[in-house]
Amino acid sequence: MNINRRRFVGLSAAAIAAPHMAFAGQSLNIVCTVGMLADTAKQIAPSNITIRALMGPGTDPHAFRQTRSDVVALTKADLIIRHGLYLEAQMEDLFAKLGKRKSILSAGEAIPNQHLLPYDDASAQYDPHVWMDPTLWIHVADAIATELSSKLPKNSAEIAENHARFVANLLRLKDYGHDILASVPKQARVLLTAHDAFRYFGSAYDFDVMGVKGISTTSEAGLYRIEELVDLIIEGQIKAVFVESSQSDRNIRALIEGTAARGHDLKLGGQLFSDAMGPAGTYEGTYVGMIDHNLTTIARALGVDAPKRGMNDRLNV
Amino acid sequence: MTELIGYNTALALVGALLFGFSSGHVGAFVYLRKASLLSDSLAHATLPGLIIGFLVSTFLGMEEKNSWVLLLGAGISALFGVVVIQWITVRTKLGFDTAIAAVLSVFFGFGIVLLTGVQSVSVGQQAGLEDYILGSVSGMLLQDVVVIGLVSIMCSSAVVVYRRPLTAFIFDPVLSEMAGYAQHRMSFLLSLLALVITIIGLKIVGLILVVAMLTIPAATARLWTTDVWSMSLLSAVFGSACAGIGVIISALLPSLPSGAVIVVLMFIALGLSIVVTHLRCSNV
Amino acid sequence: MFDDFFLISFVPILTGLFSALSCTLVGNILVLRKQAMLSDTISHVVLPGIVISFLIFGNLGSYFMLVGAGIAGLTALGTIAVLRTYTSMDNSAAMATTLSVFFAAGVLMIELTAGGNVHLDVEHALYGNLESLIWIDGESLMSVFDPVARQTIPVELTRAIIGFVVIMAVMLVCWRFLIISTFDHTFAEISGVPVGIVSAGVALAATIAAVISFDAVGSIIVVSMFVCPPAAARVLTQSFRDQVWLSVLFSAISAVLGYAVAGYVPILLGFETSISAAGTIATLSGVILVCAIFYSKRHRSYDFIAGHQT
Amino acid sequence: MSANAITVNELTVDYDGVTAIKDVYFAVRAEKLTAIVGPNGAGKSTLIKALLGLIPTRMGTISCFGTSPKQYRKDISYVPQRAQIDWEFPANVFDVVAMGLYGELGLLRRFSSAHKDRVHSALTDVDMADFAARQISQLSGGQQQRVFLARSIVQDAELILLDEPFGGIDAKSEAVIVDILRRQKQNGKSIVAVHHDLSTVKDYFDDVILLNKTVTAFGPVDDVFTKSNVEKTYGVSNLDFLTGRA
Repeated sequence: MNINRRRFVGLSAAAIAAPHMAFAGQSLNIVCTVGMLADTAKQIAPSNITIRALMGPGTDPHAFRQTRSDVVALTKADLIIRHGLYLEAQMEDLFAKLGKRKSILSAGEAIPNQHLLPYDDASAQYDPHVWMDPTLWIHVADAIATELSSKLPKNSAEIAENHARFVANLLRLKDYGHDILASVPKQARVLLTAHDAFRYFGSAYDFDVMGVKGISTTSEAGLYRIEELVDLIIEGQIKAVFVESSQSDRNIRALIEGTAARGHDLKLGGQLFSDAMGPAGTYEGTYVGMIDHNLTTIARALGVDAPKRGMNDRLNV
Repeated sequence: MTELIGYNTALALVGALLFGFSSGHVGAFVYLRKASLLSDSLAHATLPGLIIGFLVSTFLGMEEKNSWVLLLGAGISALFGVVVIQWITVRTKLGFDTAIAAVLSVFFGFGIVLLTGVQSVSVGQQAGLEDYILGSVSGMLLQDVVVIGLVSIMCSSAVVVYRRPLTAFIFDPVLSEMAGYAQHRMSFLLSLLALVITIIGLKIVGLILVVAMLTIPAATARLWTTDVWSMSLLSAVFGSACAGIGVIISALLPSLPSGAVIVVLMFIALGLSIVVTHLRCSNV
Repeated sequence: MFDDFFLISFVPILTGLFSALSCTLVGNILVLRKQAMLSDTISHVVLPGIVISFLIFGNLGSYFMLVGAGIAGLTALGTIAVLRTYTSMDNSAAMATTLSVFFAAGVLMIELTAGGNVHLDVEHALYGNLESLIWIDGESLMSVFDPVARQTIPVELTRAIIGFVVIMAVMLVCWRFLIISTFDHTFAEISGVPVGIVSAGVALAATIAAVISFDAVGSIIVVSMFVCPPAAARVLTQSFRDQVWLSVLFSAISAVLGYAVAGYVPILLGFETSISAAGTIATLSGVILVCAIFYSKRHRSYDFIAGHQT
Repeated sequence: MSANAITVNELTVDYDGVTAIKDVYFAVRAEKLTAIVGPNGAGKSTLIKALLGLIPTRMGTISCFGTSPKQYRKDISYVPQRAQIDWEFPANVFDVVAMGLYGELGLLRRFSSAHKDRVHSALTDVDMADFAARQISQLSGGQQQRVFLARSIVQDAELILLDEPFGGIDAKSEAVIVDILRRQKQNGKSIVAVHHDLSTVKDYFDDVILLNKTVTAFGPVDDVFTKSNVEKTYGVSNLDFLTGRA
């Protein structure tokens, strides 16, 4: 009885307080496009803020199709966090329209241009896959934290604290990567995947990154390219190649067969997360978990004795 | 031999030659039946089955995107498409073209509905699902070559065995009915052959190449001969030759995707055949 | 549930409606001419046009894409005509050849130029998304009369309406020529109908309707709206005029209801997110077609709609 | 009027790269029923297409009432082979006959009640008025042919060309159609029909053109449709039972 009464009082207090809090602007409805951003925002934002990701963790941003509920969420959002750099190509027009009324943070574009990799010399377009380098992701985290504290001045202390913790995590992740990959000799530092999503990883950890086919989803690899890669693998004595969660593994398996026919033992190094994170609710479904998984998988495939369950001992094996 | 052309090229070459042969062989009959776009329709009709296959394999706890489960789903879905096309053409006055266009758009649309359902529900690793069954010649694997080999033998022998009823059915359906080969059975057989070629081709060589291989060699062969049987053989040879040459060109020169090269080669062969046969005609 | 109607739903519903109607109008002719797959062919052949206009203009601006796609579509029509003249190809084979060759040419162009390094595919460059056509200044019906708010109406809606009006006008004017040259080609030619121009005009109208609709609402709706409503109407009536009216009705129902079902039904069923409006519209048009077929089987008499006379 | 409706001189036509008819010459008398008779592949359909001005000719001249077929087109009506028509087309009998007026109406002129009356009177001429609202696929072969005759009547053309008007039609319908054609002749029309059945040529037609790539003979049936001419045209010699009847 007593408890019930206390609960009743508490509920009434909450009911009275809730609209008040909204009025004070301390509630914020945040919508993020990709899972990586939503996870980052969740890590930084105060605990009472709801954050919604349009794309589920396992969804490839290139293939996403927005539906009405997504558009409704965007129009109702107080803050939209998108990646930018033409990652959400199918939503560019929509963002252009929303930009007139909504505050939109293009978090990926917060990274200074000199750190970005252009597609080629002539192109003004940059490779959007920046999340592959945790150091660059710090810029993204900074931008989100700044935006959040300007929207939620009363929570700025909590945000700053969360932000510092997240950045520390990113730095740990960066160091962890350097540590486990340090013992990989120069000539073995080759990352071969189905398409060019790992260039930022390459520049961060001094890897040669090679994709079987180009960026465009309509493009198709030629046989010349396959044979060229087979030669390269054998010359460089490369030990492992990788498949991506969002790409067909056929071309990669063709490389394994091609090198095997010439007596080279090329291993399938495992599956990397390129454009989408792991399943929701798992460690791999978070940004840190995704990168941890990639780093650990690459290191172990190249013969390093990295911890099986990764930096935080949380990877699924 | 492997030094000369490389293992991957050799595999792609064998696979392309085999696939070119059987698709050209079947394609001749599909062409005469005026059903060349059937393969395009069936390829699109695979989408709902593909996604249902993905959901089933996820819920059964199988390895996600197990490509053979997905392919099975895709096949069942396209088979249902064949049944619907048959139903529409037999039961209504709607033309074959209307039936295949309706199946293509409605199945694909329903597939998109499922896809948008899946993308937010987050049941698993659905990323890249659409790409998953779209192959390319250059990524040919040994198991692919084996599958193509089996399918080619199957389809080509079906064509050999049924060449007379198929010809009779295409030329004069009533005649074939009288001879004991029911029209709807022959029509279903031909659709089934096209279906098998399409599904396997989709997974191994990609959609566009399948459509081209079922059509262009047959059209080219038709220019050179008026006899159905020699036309189907000639079509098989054209398909095989273009596929083989295309693979070799794509292996020798950089930045040339094999599938696209093969299609363009076949088109060039068609163009040359048009010119040569017309010159020959006007000289007579 | 209906708040923000003008912001979110108003323009998509109208754009979907007018795109669907344009496609359906032309589709009536295509279905009778046994060219139903023309719309699908156009959806594949636009790739090289997009690549070339990207190479020339260096960006993915909507107008350049539209023009490039339109030109590719027309070139494809020419190719189909040439193939049909010089070979024994039927429509289906000529379309299959053209669509595969054009698409392959597009892929080759991407690979042989810088295009391979850009996210350049038809899906993103040309195909629109119905749900994204929000009207940021749309607050109420009054906004339609507010010149400032009107400026932010997505241009796709304007294009869809213009396309619809042009196609409807041309069809009304050419009605007799369309019927006669579709029904009896030789007779039409003798009667002085410019049959070549009429055929080219039909194909041109199909290309215009298809490209404008691709850009506004995506490729899925386009093919289904070309085919399903005319086909459903075709099995229900024996008069061409009734067929057109019925198909327009089916098309409108699919477009409006499809958008509503996609947007609201999953939410009402307790799911968090909606499903694709384009996919739902296509599915719904398929359902209408199947129902029409079953209905016509039950009611064997073909005269249930009073036969109009020309 | 005793002028010739059609005069053809040294006409050679290629079709699909093959010479279909060669050095053809003949004249068709006005206000007569003329049959074009010949074996399969003799070039009858090609000749009809050339007379309609639908295909280019390699050599020779065609004149219709003193002018070229293309210029004369408005006054020619054409009845196609039944097999060429998509009978499932969504049109009823009235619609099909009304199409005969489309050339005259052009795009914008109104379809007035006078036009409607003309369609009905043409339907009455062929005794099909009761079927005006019937879908064309629901007619018998003879009825379908009568609808197309009504279409050419409504056109009010001077010259009517028919491609196998009796193909796949029963004897009773055949008699009805011949009767319609004869009435048209009396109204001053000139009629040319591709015809297959040698046994009825003498009964139905005034004149005949015997064709097998070239013209073997042409003129009034009684003069021209002789055993020797027919045998020459068909290249066989046991046709007595056909021509010996009259």
